[in-house]
Amino acid sequence: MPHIVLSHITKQFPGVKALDDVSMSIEQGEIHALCGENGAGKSTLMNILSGNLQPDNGGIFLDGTNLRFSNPQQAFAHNIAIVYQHLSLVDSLSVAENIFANQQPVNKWGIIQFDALNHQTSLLLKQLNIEEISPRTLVAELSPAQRQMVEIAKALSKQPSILILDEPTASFTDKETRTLFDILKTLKKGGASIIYISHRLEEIFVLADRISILKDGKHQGTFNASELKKDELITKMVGRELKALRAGSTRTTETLLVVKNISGSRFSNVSFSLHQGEIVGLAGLIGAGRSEIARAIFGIDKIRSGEILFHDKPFHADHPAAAIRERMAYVTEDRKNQGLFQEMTIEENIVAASLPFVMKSGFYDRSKARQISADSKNRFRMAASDLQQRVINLSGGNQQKVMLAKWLLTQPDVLIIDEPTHGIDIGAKYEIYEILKTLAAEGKAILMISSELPELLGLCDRIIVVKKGTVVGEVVPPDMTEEKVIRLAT
Amino acid sequence: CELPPRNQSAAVAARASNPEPVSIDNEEYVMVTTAVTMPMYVNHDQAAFRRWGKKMNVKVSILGPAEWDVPAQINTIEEVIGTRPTGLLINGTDPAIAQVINKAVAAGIPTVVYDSDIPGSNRHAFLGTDWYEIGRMQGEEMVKLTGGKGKIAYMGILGLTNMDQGFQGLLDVLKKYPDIEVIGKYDDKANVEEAAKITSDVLAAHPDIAGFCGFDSNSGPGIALAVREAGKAGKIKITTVDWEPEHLQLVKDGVIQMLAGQKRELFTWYGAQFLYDMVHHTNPLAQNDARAGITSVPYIINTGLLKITAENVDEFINR
Amino acid sequence: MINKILQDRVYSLGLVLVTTALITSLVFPSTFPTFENFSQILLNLSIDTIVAVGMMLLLISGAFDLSVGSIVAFTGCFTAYLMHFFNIPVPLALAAGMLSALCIGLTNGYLIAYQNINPMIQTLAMMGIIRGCALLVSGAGIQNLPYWFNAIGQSKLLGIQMPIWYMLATVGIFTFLFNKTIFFRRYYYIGGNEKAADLSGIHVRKMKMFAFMISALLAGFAGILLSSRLGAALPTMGRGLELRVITAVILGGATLTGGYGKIPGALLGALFMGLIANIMVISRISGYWQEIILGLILIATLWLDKYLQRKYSAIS
Amino acid sequence: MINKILQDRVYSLGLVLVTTALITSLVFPSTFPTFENFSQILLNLSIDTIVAVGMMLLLISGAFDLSVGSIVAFTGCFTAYLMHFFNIPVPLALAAGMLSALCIGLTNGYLIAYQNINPMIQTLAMMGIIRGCALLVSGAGIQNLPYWFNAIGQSKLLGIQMPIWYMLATVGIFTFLFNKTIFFRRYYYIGGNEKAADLSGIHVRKMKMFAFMISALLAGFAGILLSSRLGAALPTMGRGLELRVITAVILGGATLTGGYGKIPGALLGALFMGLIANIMVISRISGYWQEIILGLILIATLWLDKYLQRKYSAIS
Ligand SMILES: Nc1ncnc2c1ncn2[C@@H]1O[C@H](COP(=O)(O)OP(=O)(O)OP(=O)(O)O)[C@@H](O)[C@H]1O
Ligand SMILES: Nc1ncnc2c1ncn2[C@@H]1O[C@H](COP(=O)(O)OP(=O)(O)OP(=O)(O)O)[C@@H](O)[C@H]1O
Ligand SMILES: [Mg+2]
Ligand SMILES: [Mg+2]
Repeated sequence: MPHIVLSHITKQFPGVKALDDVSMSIEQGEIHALCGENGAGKSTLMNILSGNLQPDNGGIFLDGTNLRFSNPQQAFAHNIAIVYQHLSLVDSLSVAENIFANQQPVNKWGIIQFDALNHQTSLLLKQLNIEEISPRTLVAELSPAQRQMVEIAKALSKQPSILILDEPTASFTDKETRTLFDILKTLKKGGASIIYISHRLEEIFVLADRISILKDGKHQGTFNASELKKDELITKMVGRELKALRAGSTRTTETLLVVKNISGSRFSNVSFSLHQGEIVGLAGLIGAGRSEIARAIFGIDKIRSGEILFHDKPFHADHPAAAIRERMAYVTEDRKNQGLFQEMTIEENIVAASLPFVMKSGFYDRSKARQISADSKNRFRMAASDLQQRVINLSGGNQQKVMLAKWLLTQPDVLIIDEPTHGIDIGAKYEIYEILKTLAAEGKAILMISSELPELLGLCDRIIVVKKGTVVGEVVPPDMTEEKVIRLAT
Repeated sequence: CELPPRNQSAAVAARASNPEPVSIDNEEYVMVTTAVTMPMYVNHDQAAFRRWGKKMNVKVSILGPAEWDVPAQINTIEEVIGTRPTGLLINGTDPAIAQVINKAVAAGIPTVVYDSDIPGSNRHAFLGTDWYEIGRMQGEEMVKLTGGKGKIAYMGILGLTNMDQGFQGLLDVLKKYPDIEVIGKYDDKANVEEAAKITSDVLAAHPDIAGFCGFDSNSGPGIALAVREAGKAGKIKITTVDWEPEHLQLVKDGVIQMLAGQKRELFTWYGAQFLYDMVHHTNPLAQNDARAGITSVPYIINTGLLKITAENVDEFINR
Repeated sequence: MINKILQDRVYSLGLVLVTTALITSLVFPSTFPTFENFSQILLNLSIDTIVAVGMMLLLISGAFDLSVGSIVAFTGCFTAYLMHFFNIPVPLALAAGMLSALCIGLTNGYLIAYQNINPMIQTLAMMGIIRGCALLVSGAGIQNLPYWFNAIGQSKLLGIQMPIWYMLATVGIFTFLFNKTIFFRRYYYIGGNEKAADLSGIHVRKMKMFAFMISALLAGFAGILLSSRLGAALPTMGRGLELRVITAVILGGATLTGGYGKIPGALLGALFMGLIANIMVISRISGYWQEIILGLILIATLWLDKYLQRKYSAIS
Repeated sequence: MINKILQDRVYSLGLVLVTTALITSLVFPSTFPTFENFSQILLNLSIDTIVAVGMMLLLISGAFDLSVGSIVAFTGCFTAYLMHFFNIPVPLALAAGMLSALCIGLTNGYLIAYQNINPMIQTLAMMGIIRGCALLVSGAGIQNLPYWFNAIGQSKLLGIQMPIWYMLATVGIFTFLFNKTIFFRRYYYIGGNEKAADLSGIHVRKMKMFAFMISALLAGFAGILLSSRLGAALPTMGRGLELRVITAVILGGATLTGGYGKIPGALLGALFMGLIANIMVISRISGYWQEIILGLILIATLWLDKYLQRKYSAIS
């Protein structure tokens, strides 16, 4: 008998049918991958399984018994743990207290044993190969990838028999991904059932035993991983052929941005330059300081020393507004806290950064906003019922598209993008790559920070490697290979 | 754009030309005060007004904002004028209500002011006490209690016209005694805890303080609490206003030495009676009082003050 | 359609208002639905509404200001002080009064936005300071203000008192500004997500400081208007105004966390409170019952709002 | 080390307190640093602090309660009412009083947590309702309370008044609970990230309701204590207490958005306010200057706190 059976699950949101009569089963001790485009309903299905949402129709069977979870607590009681796509940690508390939230070790009087708490946490962190984080560190001080690790540790701490991971590797580099896979395989041997959602298809073929595919809320079938080819999977997910990526570099010799020996908090003596028409990658391990460099150039953080030339003129942004005015854009990696206005509409989000450009008179032109954002919606193929939908109700990938659309609307000459394909499906990824290529061809320069090396290798004209806040080298074709980058970065 | 009249006589003229008679069929007397839930008001002014209504078998209503808010009292009066009551009894909280009183008078509504007089108004009658006298009375008693020397502190609500007159009365008495040192004026915000806090802080700063004077109903209990907790009851002299049950009890316990009480019951009882008499022409002085531009009730009445000390306090407790 | 309407507080509150007014008209046909009574209600809430517009702006941006009540008092008293004791001409005194309000707002805004002082404590402290200053300049109040000063608040236009016109103008202008200008729309972004707004090129600190300044300016105008209406400046004016105004604004659809609210909501919230107060006067409810009933009505209204929202969003 | 200390409000405020007290002792050696003065300061802030502990709990969880001042009044009056008019024995009346406070907290908590009524309006409305009820039961205030009731607040232990002991016990117990029990630590999760807390298996709604209940219970206890100290129950007790207490708690390190704060911070915040008031009287500041100077000191203190934080976190 299958361990988990999801039977005829339907879920309707205002304006969309997120799940339409989905039935599938998961065996004990298997790693079951869930694939689908952005907005296909993967997260919704997992939210239902973890008690965070209630289905309109259908039921969950666990070892044959029909269950109805009306809140997450009830799912916990059945040993179901989930790593959410959107991080859900408490910034003001330590790593240890986040991991053992609501289940801190206590003595027989009910008194919390902080020594035991910290000890157990350091064991978990060690298991995850992130000993550099102390159990006492506040979560607020961690980088997104480190938070993701803590989130995984939190799920593991429950020693679940069913573990759901919703895009756990979205901000991971190779190293973390491998650690995670080792852990998952150990868990699987121990008899746990694992549901794994990812847009990184390579990972799925390495890890999964079976693959289920969702499209527009409908189940497209479940396949053995060994019998499915990548192209088949993509066709089933996307429902159309992907265009081949435009080849060739559009790099020119005109420099657009020159960074000379800048130092700031957490990075020092960074120098590089961007030419018109090129895409430059910024690689490094998590916590290497790539985001910090970008933030400093864009005027969010202070630069202590050094100089930046933009269009051959000295450039010093004391606020992002100045950088935007000079036609620079920075797409942050933390879309929830720093990127989007979650409670506002898609339209309002898209025009947010370019109000002074598109409405020069100072008056807000509603029809223009509508038209611009409708264009963006089509261009990025956002799955949304209408432009007045609030961004918080979009799927992760579509939120990412909204953020990109917002920044491209500022018509930047230099575009810095931090983890641009974070949580984006394979189809959309190609669309974004295509957009980046087009921009480069138009003579813009793009600085791309990504933890997904294949993406950098496939797209960039060259890759700058950062380690502990300094530039340790640059790889250029023809020897722009994975090993070379990793060797420099570690 | 229609500008307001240049001077008050215009308004008066308007009244004489167009006095709409008030209705006697649905007789209703309305009292508008501020801080309508203040216990002192509830237990004296409002209780007597209600008793009067019962005795005369007419409808009485009491309106006004819950907190001390003069503009809100004015707003309430304006709204009440629209409902055309038989008579209006208004607590004279601040000179700023003069205009709206004039508006009521101009609308032909008999209007009596109580507690403090409103100088620039055309009110028909006023009953009340002089707050300046309340201050003087406390000052004179304090001089007697302390033998004319020592440190004195006083507190109340700052920024109220009548209370300011009280402060002035007190200071005018005390300044005649060079051995008395006034160490400060404090704002207890009509709050017992605040009054207690201030008192104990003053006690710490001036262990040799001789007396406290209080000017709002919560000053007395607050001062008494702190003095008692410091173990100095009786040694430090306290005079204050009002004679709520807790004030009387504190006099009886010897913590407070004197209360300067107002005869608030008389304000509203006779105030209401005046309104009644005006409406019913009880004592006709002219063929038509309004047309003649006179009123048939007393113009100003000072009800006088009560002095409550240990000697006579039982009379009030067992009222 | 209906669920769209009921989910927007401006409409749902409007509906409640109209219903209440209709029912009251039936119960008190001779006293309630008269021109005098309605214009009196509007006149009485004009001061609150002008302050509420500023507070709505602040709440949209995710802040609030507890010192507005004191600003009302101080500006009124300071203006009166200049005119009464120094015989400064009315227009000059008005300018000086508004300038003083602006400075208070600037101080609040600067310390909160640039020095990261906790807004609650900053504005609470300012409330005490400014109230103290109002007492300092006016003692127990200043009477006998110049005729032209009193004319500001006591004149009529088309039979309607000027404060009502000022109020309508304020609401109208700010509704327009919030709907139509980029400058004011930024406050929705700031209230929605401050960090993201900053990264999107909005000068969040500067805008926040402006918000406090605009709100203080409106409060200052309200203070001048109030003392002109009264013909006197009292240091006790505007006591408790801050909570009343914040209540009205939240009733009108704003939240303490920011990002929500529309300017007309400030008027509707104030109108609701004014209407309830008027109905209580007309039906002669007073004393402690007044507070109890007002409290119950507030809770019931919000409960109804939530109930309708739940019901109609479930259907759609 | 030093920057660690200066970043924790409990320590930085403690430091400011000790420094201030030391300096004042040097300036006023005969009046300030006496046993009587200190015990009087503590006695006067005991009521505020007990309420502040409950408020700290609420603020940690991301909520606040404006009705605590009214709860203080109502519980005191209701208990006195039962004892005075019905001759109910003291322990029973105390139990009934506490129960009534609990019910008020339950109502607030239920409507806010389960019916999603806006907490600001809910507690503001409750403030009015309960104040009205207090007036209803007590009329002019109730005197002549039973000896054993008065003994609760008027006794001494080791030469120190009982309210001080109650206050210290409350602070001690809640500090322990917040440091050491899962139940109370949940409030940090709820305040830090409500959604995340829910996903971590915390029953957020239930916990929020409990928070209002605990806070109301503490306010109820404070009300009983205050009327026992006064030997009388007055319906005007606890007026303005809510803002005073919220100020103290924010000074003590809490934020309106939740997730931060420690219980001893409530005591320190209240102590700070008490100390400043005491010093002002000792240094002969009176009248409106008190409010002005208190406001300036509040702002200066918070500014200093931010300044030190910036300075030392830059170094680290
Ligand atoms: N609370 C909500 N209200 C309205 N619509 C919602 C809500 N949550 C999700 N949706 C919609 O349901 C659909 C499925 O969303 P879901 O988050 O499950 O997608 P997903 O497969 O996880 O996508 P991604 O790969 O981008 O994370 C989307 O169209 C989304 O906009
Ligand atoms: N607010 C903060 N406070 C303290 N430390 C921080 C903060 N933000 C980031 N860090 C630390 O700074 C270092 C650099 O982080 P950053 O996010 O720049 O790395 P990165 O190279 O962009 O990696 P990634 O984005 O892949 O996580 C990390 O060690 C991180 O823990
Ligand atoms: Mg998803
Ligand atoms: Mg990064």
